Amino acid sequence: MSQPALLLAFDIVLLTTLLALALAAVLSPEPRRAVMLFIAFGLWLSLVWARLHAPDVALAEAAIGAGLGGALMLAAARRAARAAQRGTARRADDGAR
Amino acid sequence: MTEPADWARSDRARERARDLSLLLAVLLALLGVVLLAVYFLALNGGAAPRLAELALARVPQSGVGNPVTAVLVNYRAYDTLVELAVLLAAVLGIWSQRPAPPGFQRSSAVLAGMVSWVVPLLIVTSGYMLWVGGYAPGGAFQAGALLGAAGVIVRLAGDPTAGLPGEAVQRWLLVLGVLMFALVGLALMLLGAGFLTYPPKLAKWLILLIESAATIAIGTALAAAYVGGRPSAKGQGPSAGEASAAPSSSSLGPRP
Amino acid sequence: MTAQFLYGGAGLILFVLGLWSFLVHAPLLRKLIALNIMGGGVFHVLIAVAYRGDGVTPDPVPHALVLTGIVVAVSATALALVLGARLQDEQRQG
Amino acid sequence: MYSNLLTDPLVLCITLPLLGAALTTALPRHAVPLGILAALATCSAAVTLGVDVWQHGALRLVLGGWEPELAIGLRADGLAVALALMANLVALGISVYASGYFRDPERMRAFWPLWLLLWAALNGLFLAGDLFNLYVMLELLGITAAALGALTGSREAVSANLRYLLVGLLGSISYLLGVALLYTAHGTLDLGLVARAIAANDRLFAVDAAALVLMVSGLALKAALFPLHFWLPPAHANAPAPVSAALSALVVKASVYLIIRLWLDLFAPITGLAAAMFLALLGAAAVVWGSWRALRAERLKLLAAYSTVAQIGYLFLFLPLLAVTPPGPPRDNLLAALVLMALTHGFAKSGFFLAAGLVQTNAGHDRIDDLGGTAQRLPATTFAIALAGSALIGLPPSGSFIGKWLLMQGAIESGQWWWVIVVTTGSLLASAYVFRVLSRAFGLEPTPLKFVTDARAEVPALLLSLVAVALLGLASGPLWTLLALRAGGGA
Repeated sequence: MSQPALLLAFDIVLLTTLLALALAAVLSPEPRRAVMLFIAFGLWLSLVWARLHAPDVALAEAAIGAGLGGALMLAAARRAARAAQRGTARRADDGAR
Repeated sequence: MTEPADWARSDRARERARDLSLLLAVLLALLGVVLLAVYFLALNGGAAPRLAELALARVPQSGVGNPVTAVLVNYRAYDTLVELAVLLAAVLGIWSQRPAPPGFQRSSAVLAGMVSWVVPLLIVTSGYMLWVGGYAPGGAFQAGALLGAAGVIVRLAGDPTAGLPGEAVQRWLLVLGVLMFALVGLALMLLGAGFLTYPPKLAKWLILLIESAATIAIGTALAAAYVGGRPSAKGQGPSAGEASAAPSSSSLGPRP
Repeated sequence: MTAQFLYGGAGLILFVLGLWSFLVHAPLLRKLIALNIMGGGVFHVLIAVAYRGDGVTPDPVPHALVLTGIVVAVSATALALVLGARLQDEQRQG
Repeated sequence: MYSNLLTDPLVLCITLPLLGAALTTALPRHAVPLGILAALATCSAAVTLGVDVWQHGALRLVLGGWEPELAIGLRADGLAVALALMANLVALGISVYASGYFRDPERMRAFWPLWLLLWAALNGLFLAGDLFNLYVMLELLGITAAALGALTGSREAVSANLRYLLVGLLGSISYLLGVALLYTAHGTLDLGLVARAIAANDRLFAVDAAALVLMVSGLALKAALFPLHFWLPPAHANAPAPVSAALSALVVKASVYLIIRLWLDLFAPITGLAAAMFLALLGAAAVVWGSWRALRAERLKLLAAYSTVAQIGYLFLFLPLLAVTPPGPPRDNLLAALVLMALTHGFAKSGFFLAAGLVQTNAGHDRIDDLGGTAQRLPATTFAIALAGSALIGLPPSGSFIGKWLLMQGAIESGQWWWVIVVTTGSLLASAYVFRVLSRAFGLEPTPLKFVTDARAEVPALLLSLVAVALLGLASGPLWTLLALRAGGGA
């Protein structure tokens, strides 16, 4: 295979993975899983941007978009999971404490 | 959640919702095709180098070597000023809603040991990132993000304040970016150079000054956003309601 | 040009995907993920437009715009999450 | 060019509130005096800017001393200055009112910096000359508005404003995609330069049209144009009174201003009658639906919020008329009428909300059916509501009377008589909902002893309503002169 074709194939693999991650994040009903997938999406996005010669933006996206945004969402997902858990456990015992 | 008697109805409702989301999917797919076509046209519209050549040509006069930093803190510095205001607004909005929820359980010795060298490393890297942003990838945002990340790690390790100082100091750190930016800009205006128009000789140092302030503000704001509430007055005495609302049973390590 | 179209096109698909998810999913967290993916799509378009092939320095202006956009997006996300948490707390107590 | 004192107020209008926000954040104990100081300073900067533009014509400033396409431009033409002046005067009134409104010191401290940031965003939006800068301003506006709206912390307020925040984000992302397309096609972000490129290059019609649709629909969502208004009533009705006033009178107006600006300046070569007609139909639906819901509302603040939906609708009725009217005095009349209605609504609605807030704190509720005796307890406030109400209806001599008159005249002259029906229906419904409030407020009780009971709270509401009725109606002439001052380049 010639080099441009190889590069094109590489690009297509990069982008397909990106779209697959986004689709998985969007379709996942379970909060923690969705957030994990979103973080993976953000990190992959920054990888793609590095490929497009945008290292500054890639760094920022990895650190702020995926990293901090993900951490914030993860905390919220954990809280949601805990609330759901408490909802089911309430009947049996006040076990959440 | 649904009562058995409602099942039939909720089934129908669910079916309807699925139909609706399918219909929306089809419509939006159409929108996607239109957007792709339009984007193709736009790409071939003949605007090709756009601002690239001009922006790159002016870099030597901008006081920094990294073109992206030149855009951020020089050509389009005004955007960056407003953006710092956005970050400030978000933190103020968060503070207006609730006091800081309690942090996580103090982490194990191993983790604490790890934190004690990761955090200084992050802070040093942040300083390096700020400095290197003048001529290589990096800059105030990335540096600020690293500072914020250090705060997140500190909080995860059990310090509820995320290593941030008390409220009074924190408030000054938060506004440092906006304040420095606006004051430098106004000073330049009063001296006759024009708002945020750096004289070439001073550009490098003024930009470094602004970027340092912005880094601290961004780092503080990101860490404060992760804390997720107004810093409590002294130490941490979360109210009873808060304490029961979020038991500190979850930590980084496995649940007891 | 092919790469520009390919990457930008992926960004547009992300935009539409996020929009769809925003419209059909009710939970706050899913809406926020959807919005962030939409935003990521627009940023992706800008980064693709800035790309000028290997060996050529890309257009720095869109890069700076995206940097600004990323910070704005995370600020809004943080505020929305705290508002959501506030609602959840109240639901539990009330 | 750069050490020009003339353009300094342009910068000060935006930096002074930013500085004020920084200082009120850093020194929360002195938030009130610092906030008032910043409010006064900002307002004087805006007035100075108005005088400058009046004397010297439209102003333009390129920041940083770079080429205009590379840097960010600020611009102040007649339209921008007219709205900025209104916004700053209203904001000053709101500031005075707010200085005595919040009892809880914690809330007071939270209010001031957010409020000044919102103010900065408003001025920044009115005076911006750059597409991406507008995006950042929109986000600042959206975030501060939602945070302020949720300030009471009540369940309704938080959930309504969370929804508002999300909807606003959706709108701005859509706007940003439009900007990205325009940058791809035309290679610059400066409003004037993009406008020139659009006019020069009709091969890219499809791209420009797509950008127009993305940007205008994003902004219509933020401007609560029917049927995208669903988020507005709960968000505005549950906010603290000074915030409701700002949201309804100013924040929504900023998005409308931007639509008008894009429609008339940027996309002028490609906006046809059909597109204008579509927006006007939505506006007509908003007029009827909003007025109807206002009539049925049980709470005073909800009534005011629905009335905002209707009043925003009127502004869109002008678009198809402007589309078919060639440049000349009739078109100037239409444009002036449009701005006059926007200004009147700004003053009247803020006065209305401030007064409603007083009624609420005084009576402990704002249920319209139980307002009996308000006229006796709060005569000045009731008078303010009556004045603001008459401006909302469009009674003479209010500014909206002239606005509606010219709107109907334009509609008949351009053969689009059906808008007259919409305007009359809206006005009739408006008089019904205003008189419903007033008839409850005036019970059969003895006349009051004191006209004004709490000056700091009542006078701003009264003055704002008075401006809407008297000043804008009787002395609207200068507006024509002001609006004739257009910026070079774009239009």
